[in-house]
Amino acid sequence: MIHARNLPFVTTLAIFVIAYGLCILQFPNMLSTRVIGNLLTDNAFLGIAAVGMTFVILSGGIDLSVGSVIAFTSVFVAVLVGSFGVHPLTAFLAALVISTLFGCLMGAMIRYLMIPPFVVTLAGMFLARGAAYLVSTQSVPITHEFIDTMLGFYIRFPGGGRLTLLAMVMLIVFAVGIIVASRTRFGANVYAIGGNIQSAELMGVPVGATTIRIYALSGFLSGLAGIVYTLYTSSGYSLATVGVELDAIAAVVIGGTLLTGGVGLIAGTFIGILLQGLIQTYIVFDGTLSSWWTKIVIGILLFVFIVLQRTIIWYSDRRLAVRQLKEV
Amino acid sequence: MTWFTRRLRRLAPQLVALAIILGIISLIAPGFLTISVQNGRLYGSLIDILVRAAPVALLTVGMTLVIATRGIDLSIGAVIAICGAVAATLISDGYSLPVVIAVSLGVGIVCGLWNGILVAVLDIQPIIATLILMVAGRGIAQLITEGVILTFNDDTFAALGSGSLAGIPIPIYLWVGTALIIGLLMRRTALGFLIEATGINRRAASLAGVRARFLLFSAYAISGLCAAIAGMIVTADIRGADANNAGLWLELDAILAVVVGGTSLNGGRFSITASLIGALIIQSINTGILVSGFPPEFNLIIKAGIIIVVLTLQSPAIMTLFGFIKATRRSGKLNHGTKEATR
Amino acid sequence: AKSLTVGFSQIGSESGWRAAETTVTKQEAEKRGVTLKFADAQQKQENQIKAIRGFIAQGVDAILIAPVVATGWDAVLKEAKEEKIPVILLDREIESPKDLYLTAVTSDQVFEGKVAGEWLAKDVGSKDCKVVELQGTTGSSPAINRKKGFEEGIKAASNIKIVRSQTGDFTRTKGKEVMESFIKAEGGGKDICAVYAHNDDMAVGAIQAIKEAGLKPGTDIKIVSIDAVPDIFQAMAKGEANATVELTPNMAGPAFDALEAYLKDKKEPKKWIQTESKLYTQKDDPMKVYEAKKGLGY
Amino acid sequence: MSAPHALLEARGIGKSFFGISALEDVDFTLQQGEIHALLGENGAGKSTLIKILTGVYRRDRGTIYLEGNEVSPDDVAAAQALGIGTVYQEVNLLENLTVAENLFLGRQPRRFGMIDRRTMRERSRTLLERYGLNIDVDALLSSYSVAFRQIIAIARAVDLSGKVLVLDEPTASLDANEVKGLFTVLRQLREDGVGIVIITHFLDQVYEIADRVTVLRNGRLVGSRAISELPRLDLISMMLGRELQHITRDHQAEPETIDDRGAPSIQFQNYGKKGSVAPFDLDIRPGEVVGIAGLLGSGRSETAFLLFGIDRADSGTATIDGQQVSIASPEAAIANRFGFCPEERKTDGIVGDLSVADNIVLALQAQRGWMRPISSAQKRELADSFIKSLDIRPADRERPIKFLSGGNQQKAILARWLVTEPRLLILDEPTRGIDIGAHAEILKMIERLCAEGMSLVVISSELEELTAVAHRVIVLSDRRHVAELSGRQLTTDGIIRAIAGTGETEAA
Ligand SMILES: Nc1ncnc2c1ncn2[C@@H]1O[C@H](COP(=O)(O)OP(=O)(O)OP(=O)(O)O)[C@@H](O)[C@H]1O
Ligand SMILES: Nc1ncnc2c1ncn2[C@@H]1O[C@H](COP(=O)(O)OP(=O)(O)OP(=O)(O)O)[C@@H](O)[C@H]1O
Ligand SMILES: [Mg+2]
Ligand SMILES: [Mg+2]
Repeated sequence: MIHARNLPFVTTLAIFVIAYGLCILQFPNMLSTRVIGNLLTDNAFLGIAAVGMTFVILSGGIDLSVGSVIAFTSVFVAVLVGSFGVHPLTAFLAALVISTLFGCLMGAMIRYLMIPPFVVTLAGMFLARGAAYLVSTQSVPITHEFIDTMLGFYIRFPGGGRLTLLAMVMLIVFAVGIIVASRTRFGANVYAIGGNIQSAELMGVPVGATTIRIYALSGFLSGLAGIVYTLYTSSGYSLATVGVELDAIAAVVIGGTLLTGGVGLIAGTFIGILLQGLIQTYIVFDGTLSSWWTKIVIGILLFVFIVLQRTIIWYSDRRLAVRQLKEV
Repeated sequence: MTWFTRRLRRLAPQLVALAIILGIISLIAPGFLTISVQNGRLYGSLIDILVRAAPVALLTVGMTLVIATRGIDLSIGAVIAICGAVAATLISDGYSLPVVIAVSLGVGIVCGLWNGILVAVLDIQPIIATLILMVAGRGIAQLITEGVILTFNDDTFAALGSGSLAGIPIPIYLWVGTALIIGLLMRRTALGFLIEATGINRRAASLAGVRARFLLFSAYAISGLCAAIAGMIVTADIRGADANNAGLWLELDAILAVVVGGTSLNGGRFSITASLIGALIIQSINTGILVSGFPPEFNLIIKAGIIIVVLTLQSPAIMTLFGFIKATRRSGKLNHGTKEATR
Repeated sequence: AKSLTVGFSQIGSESGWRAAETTVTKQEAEKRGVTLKFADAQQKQENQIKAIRGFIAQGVDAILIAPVVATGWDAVLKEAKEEKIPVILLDREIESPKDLYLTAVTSDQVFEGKVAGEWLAKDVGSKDCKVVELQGTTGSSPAINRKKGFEEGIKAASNIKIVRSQTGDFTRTKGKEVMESFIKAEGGGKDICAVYAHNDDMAVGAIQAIKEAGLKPGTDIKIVSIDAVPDIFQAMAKGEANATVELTPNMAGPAFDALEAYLKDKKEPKKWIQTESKLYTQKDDPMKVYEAKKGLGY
Repeated sequence: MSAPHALLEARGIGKSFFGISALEDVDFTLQQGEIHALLGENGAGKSTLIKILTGVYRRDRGTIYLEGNEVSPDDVAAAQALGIGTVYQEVNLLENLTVAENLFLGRQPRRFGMIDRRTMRERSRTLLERYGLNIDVDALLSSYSVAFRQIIAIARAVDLSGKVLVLDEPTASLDANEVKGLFTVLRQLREDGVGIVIITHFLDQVYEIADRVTVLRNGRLVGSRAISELPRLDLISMMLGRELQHITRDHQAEPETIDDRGAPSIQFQNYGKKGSVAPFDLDIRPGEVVGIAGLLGSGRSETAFLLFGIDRADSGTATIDGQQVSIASPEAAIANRFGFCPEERKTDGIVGDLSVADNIVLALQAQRGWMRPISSAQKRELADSFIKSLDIRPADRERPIKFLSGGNQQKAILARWLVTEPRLLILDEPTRGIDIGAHAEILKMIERLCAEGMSLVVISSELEELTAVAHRVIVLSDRRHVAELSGRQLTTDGIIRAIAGTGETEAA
């Protein structure tokens, strides 16, 4: 029997499979391994950021700084490697440390100054973007043989598709994320805080430490997403990834996680990411939509998915309830 | 008198922050505080702030109500674009001003009601519900203008953005007037009280017979209405509808303004006046950056820095500390009677 | 022969000029019987990369890209090359090895700025001139290059000085707002001799701000900008703007020409097809230009 | 067997909120192997004291010793580490987690650093079996009623309290059987040497289980006595600072009076909802008090939800004064002059951030519509009069209601409905968490309201309370109305027999 808690996830998965099927009916080319490989590689940085976002949202918070932190990391790494000749690994490490500390700081403000996360991270969003401008306003290319090696590493599927290193990093992050959320005390504490912060505190959950860790994790993953983005584009650009946080939030919510916190699955976010990627791929394959119809169609599809999801969940909830009663 | 002191106390942190920010800017940019009359119209950076604050201030009014219901409205930037596009299209098609205004306002309200349906009836979480219109709305606006900046030549409509009446720019009348009307509507009727109750505990309010859905609808509709007025001002100001850029990311400024104004994002007690002061703070920062002459690379970091400082000083943690000090002092005063408190 | 299918990855629709480029590209494709697959990237490089990958997966015959930034294209272009799909860049160049694309059809953004600067230097002669600059979006390549070009253009004239420079995000609203504050900051605008705007939209905004401050744009304060969108010609006709440097929206025409030649007899085109950066002033019968440009979807 | 040190000792505890003192110079001593009742009126400071002892609030003054060593737990986790387990008054568990996750939050069994779900599940089952609870521990907590949750919370606290167990009104939602089960567990723990602090407003339970009582009044210590040397009346006057007049309805004396009240004015016929409550008939006469009794989960609250339009009935009709009406929403119910005090005060009752006065006038304002606001003068007057008549403390109408003690919140919600002058008031567990003084007040008020012609439906787990106030009691079992008792039948025993009787027939 499907557990009530997994219902949103199963629903989203079903919607995704059906939607993909419909796409293939219209464009048989979309079944190729190439499209699947692209789906994973192109959304790798978004996926990684979305894992962090899922933890934040599960705890009842939100992190608007994600896009800016990605941009900052990419510029920072690009300038270190491109202009100062630092080894990429060192630059990655430095970037991760900075983004993690940045997350820590936001977590501490949220916890100890009691400013709502929406606002703290909104200020963080301005700050990180502003810091990126200070590092460089121009786009900075990177060429380094180490990076070329990394990019050259991929597994080829039959049919021309490839599983790149970036996609692998994302899959690993998702796997680890799933385990952390469902199998560690930290994960349980995240759900607890998201369920009800007062109750969690009264049950002995270390709310302060957990909050800081959650935002540090999101900062870390944003940094990692930034690194992946840097590799993806072999450059850093301070205007990049504007509004990516909204894409991440949408993916998390489409994946069945409640913005009020406490309910949701990391795996759902994965499907959410794939669904969004699918929409974009479909629009590219269609190739007839004007700039404005693109926006409208994305909006409509978002709406349809969410309403579909709600309806299915509402309907099955009712059936579940009736069945339980009969059993009693 | 006690009412007045209570109000003042509620608004004090915002007023102080505004004063300090204006003070600092005037140190960097001399002449910032001077106001003169030119061409029969008040003129000066302070006036600029009041005029330029119009869109954010209007959005802030609606956003305050939406946030009071424990929601959030990300779509208002896009609604600005839609209503601006509608107004520009109608004006260039030669419709009369009242028709243009009425239709634009109507479109804004419809947008708000759409959000209201998603939130109140379909029970979609506000951020996501309004994200849908945020994404699609800009597309709709571009659909109306077909991607171009739709310009028009109608001086009466343009006056909504750049005209003045009795020496005072018209946008100031519009936002102050709207805020006054909506503020009175909230506080002279029971709407404000019921919205607060719904925002704090929707279930308990419903069980007490409060019609939560109606209230959610009205909050989002008012938000759409305010965005429509802002959209007309923005369009009239540049004599053209720029569907792609009008109101872009303005919703974030509006949210910041509400929070700087001290209304909790968790819904409940709200103050439109405080939010408006918040909007003025945000706009002062923006204008201050422009007149200060720093290179544009620094814009965001300055803005972020100031906002973080303001938020930190106003944060519940620091305010409790403040409040605690005040409370002990007040209890000391109580022994001497209340004379001093009213002074 | 079977008709060509070409994928076009456009940046977005952030300005009138961009919309015109899209319209013209679609018109050019239709004229030649080319099936155009259009993808709007909403200002995001990652979306452009996704679109290009999508085009490759669909097996298009060629790809047009209007790149949002100069860097970061190597990997995806290599993929296209492996699939033997020719790529043509529109309107901006990129920092990738030249063998990864067929050709680039662009204007020279630095040169545009330079033309504007040189015009101003000539126009003011030896008089002292304080210029205020309305920059494009911070960090965008036209903003950087047009700034650089303008500075080169006025380098020789020591009497011309940029006194204030702030971003107007390429939009009218911000152009107007920033200009208002420039006027306040520079003695009510009387000290300002000219405005240099990185695009026409900001210039139009600035013109309104100047008028509202009780000054005459075009006379009290000179206006020079770049793009040559229809609205600036209206202003020029009224004497409210002085000069604009054209950035043609027809990048696709030359691109399709080169592509067809290449596909027919493998003739490699030049690596850079430069479009003209024509200077228009009030003498060039602005109303006529306006009428000609009106229908292009600006 | 007196140990050299008391198990837990607090000296000179003081605490004030926003300059208003909640506790002043309170001493409290808990011995090993002792069940210690902490008593006092609503707002006396009981919950505050235990929150200080367990690290939720920071005290302003005073010292705490555990086994003779000074301790100062900074948060609940620290207190738990010291071996102090607590169930707070507002049952604090997480609805979004499963029962097992709730039981083991923060102390999950682990294997290789990962949570060991299977062990957790098994241990949860054994843990709950002790309380006779045989439920699906993998189901979300939200699918269980308050009573179940309370037991789960207790099980959790008992399991993690090595030395001290603190229970703040643990029996408020429990029925007699479960209370008995709980007490067995507590006695067992006492044998094992655990010190137990229990807060309750049920004096019977105090006499049944406690060894010692400590009484607080208005934030001050009144005294601490062994229960064996403290007669009931003395205890009551310690708590109230005065004597209590008791009331009980004498059923034998007035069997006819109800019928005198004339024809039923509110009738529900064949009223029910699939999956919620089986169709039932219910007639209510003016001035009548109808009690509803039943075991936990028997559908009492659900019946109330139906009557008040929170759940929509899918069969049957409602008739008022001969007119058929539709009660499809709370608004419709209120329009028909119904009122409803819900059982779950925190989520369904109070609007936390609003003041007491605002909470009191909320339903009236909703009823009048948004266009006719209640003036602030009128609000002040209404609030003050009810604060006075219900003795809500502190008597500060501007204080946010969330800062009131549980019992006082309950009174404010009651006031909310009384201002609307309803013709039918539905009370779901009206006296839960209310002190004995207020309890008597509320019962008296119920009397008075009926005398004025208002009808009441009272749901209560306290059978004495039902027999005391109700003219007629409906007994529910398995979501079905199975019996109706009135007149001479209306005794606690009668109700118990009715509940049990149907249980037997079901089993047969
Ligand atoms: N967080 C708080 N903020 C402000 N005042 C509070 C807070 N918690 C409790 N109080 C006040 O402290 C006093 C004692 O409250 P407490 O909850 O300890 O009472 P109690 O004895 O547990 O009552 P009850 O039997 O109703 O639960 C009350 O006057 C209450 O209003
Ligand atoms: N045996 C059971 N297993 C699981 N859930 C149950 C069981 N019994 C009851 N419940 C749940 O508990 C809730 C109790 O229903 P209801 O509130 O009507 O009971 P009640 O008689 O009012 O008892 P209470 O005193 O707890 O309010 C229902 O929502 C039901 O789903
Ligand atoms: Mg208590
Ligand atoms: Mg119940």
